[in-house]
Amino acid sequence: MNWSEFFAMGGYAFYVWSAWGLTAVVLAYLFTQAKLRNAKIKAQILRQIERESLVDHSARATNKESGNS
Amino acid sequence: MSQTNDTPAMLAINNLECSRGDRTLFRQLSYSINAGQCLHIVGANGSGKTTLLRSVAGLVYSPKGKIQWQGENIQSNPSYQSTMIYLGHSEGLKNELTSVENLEFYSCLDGHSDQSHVDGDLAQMGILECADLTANKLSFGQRRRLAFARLLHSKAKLWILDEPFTGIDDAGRALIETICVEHLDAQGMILLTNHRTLSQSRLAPSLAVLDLMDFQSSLDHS
Amino acid sequence: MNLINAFFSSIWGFLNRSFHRLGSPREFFKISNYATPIFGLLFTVLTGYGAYLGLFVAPADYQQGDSYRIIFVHVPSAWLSLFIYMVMATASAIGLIWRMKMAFVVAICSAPIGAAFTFLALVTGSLWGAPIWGTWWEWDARLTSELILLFVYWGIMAVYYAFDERQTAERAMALLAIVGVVIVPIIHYSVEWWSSLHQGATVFRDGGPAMPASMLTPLLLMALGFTFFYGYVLFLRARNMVLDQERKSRWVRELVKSSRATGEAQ
Amino acid sequence: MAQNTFYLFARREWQLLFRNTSALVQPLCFFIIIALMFPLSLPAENELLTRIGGGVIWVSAVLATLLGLESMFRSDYHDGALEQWLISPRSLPLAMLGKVFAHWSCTGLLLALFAPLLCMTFRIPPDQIWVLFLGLMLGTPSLSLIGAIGAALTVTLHRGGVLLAIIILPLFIPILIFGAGMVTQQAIGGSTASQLYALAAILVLALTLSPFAIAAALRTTIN
Repeated sequence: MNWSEFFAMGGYAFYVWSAWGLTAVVLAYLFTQAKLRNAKIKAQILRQIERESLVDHSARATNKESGNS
Repeated sequence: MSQTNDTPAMLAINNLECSRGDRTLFRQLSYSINAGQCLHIVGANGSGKTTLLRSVAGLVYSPKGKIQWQGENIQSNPSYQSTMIYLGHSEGLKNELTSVENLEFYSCLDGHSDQSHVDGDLAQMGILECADLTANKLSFGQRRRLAFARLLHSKAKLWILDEPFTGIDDAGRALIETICVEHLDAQGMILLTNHRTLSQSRLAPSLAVLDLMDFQSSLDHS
Repeated sequence: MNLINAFFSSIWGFLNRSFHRLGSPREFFKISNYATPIFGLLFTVLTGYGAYLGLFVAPADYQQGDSYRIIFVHVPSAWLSLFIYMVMATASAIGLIWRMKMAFVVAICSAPIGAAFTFLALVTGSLWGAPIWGTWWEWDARLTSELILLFVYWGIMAVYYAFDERQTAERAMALLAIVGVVIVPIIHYSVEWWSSLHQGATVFRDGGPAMPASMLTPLLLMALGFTFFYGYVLFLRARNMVLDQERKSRWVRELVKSSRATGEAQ
Repeated sequence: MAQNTFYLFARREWQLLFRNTSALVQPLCFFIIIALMFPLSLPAENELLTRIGGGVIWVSAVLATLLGLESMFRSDYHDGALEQWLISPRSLPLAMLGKVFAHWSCTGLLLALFAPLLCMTFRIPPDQIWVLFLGLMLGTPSLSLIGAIGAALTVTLHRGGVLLAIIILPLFIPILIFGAGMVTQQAIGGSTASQLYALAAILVLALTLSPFAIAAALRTTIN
């Protein structure tokens, strides 16, 4: 089983490997795009949670001052 | 409104929730209306008044909550649709058709077999002189009167009117008030929105007020 | 006798309950926690083995030599482009009839995957035909109907992104998918008739003469592997959409906080 | 019972269309202009035009129908008439069938009647003209019916025209293939029966299914 003959694909190397290569690329693209989007959404939600907790702190801080001033 | 619980209320809304996009307009709105009653819906701009009217008319579907007419859900319910008329901001009048043709089409749509009453309705609404004018030549007030002319002859029990009194002169306002009062006396029902309070108007005796703000208080910590 | 219908009613009860449980986004998310890795595993195993068989073990075709090996990529993509459309149309029908939010999510998440596989089927088809036809594009019946199917997918996605209010967008897209499911077969047959009018049936049919087992098994393995890949990416995209839509609800926030705490890239 | 729904909506649509005849003639002018652009763009005085004449006429008819579809529901949506239909007790599918029939009679029918005249300029032999006319008579109603589904879906979008073309043109392809195919089949002397049956089958399918799809599309987008 020698590799050079295998890769030659009986002279059709360009067609076979570009077909298989493109399939791999498209499948990889579908997979990574979904994963990246997952990370992006989670980051957004986390930032939103932090922003809201920030707002709660400042709100509690202001009415603490107004409470005892 | 204490509702006599032997016969089901004519129109019953129970814990309806409407939202625009992902903003909840109101929640757990329950109310029932009986014959001869006029419900005035009050609320700030954008508080969901029109959305409430449109969901009672069946144009807007809201997954949470039920609206029932004589015990049956109003979704795709022909008997409800034939006893209800909804007049929104845009009255549904075609600019290319004359007032008479517009009115004839709607009386056919409502199921009347003969259209001889059309001229009488136009006269009663005081716009007989523009019977053959096409709708785009009418003023805003005249268009509202033309839209109201459809109500005169209709057998519909429930009228749903969105801001009926805006942009109408005093004579027109008095005319519409008399029509509504006659409708209420004939055990009809009206659901309307209006900026000014109606407590001094002739509708006062059978008037009930529903403030959307009561159903928005529980919103902030959604 | 009542034993039998008790048996059937319990099955129907179970189906009903799980059908409605799947309807709620949160339940879907819990179930997909287990289903996603399984689909991913099945995809890698089946496709890996199928690819190995297809590329290394299967003998060269006596007529087309090694160029026929593109079949192991072209046929699964072509099959999936139609299969995904059918799944999308059924999900849309379920969504419209029972007003199930998750069904719409499944439908709209499958559309881009379906379009990707249709594009794949198109390009690998033309790559496969090129050495035989001598040109890159041949108005062959299957390639043309794949091309039209790609336009139908684009149309469906375009409708979804045209509306700004989510509920209307979902229902409009679902309706177009269902209208499409009636017309796509008609498109297929009209193109089939049209291409047979122009030139005789193309030299190679899908399977060609009865395919020997050594060629058929890798083909089936690859097709199954690709279908599981579709399931895997569909789950991923659906989970993203559920997180995005339920962003305000409490269970999403707990989940995000816990997943950050444990740091596992779920 | 008052007038039946089909006739009520058809009569109203005719009233509206004949009220501003300029809108009535637009699809026809568009059809003629497109069809006449082909001879101008091809080398004159050769039989190429005769061979592709059928296809040219059919493509122009499809594009002209598409243009006519744009205005089918838009004015009713903006002045609130559409809402009144949705909540009226009348059956919406039948009403839409009446409306699309009236709309077709002022666009598709005119195209079909006018097409033979255009074929003269393309010097298409009379037997092919007859086959083309038959195909158009059977095909244009399906084009209007299926196109109306797209028009109903995109009625609320302010730039719906482009989207309408994208989602509807792929669905017009079978009708185009069978219609234009009839002319080429006739040209080579073959029998055009099978295409005629196909077009008739598509028409029956469109007549029975698309009114419900139009009604569902309107209920989906109007809320």
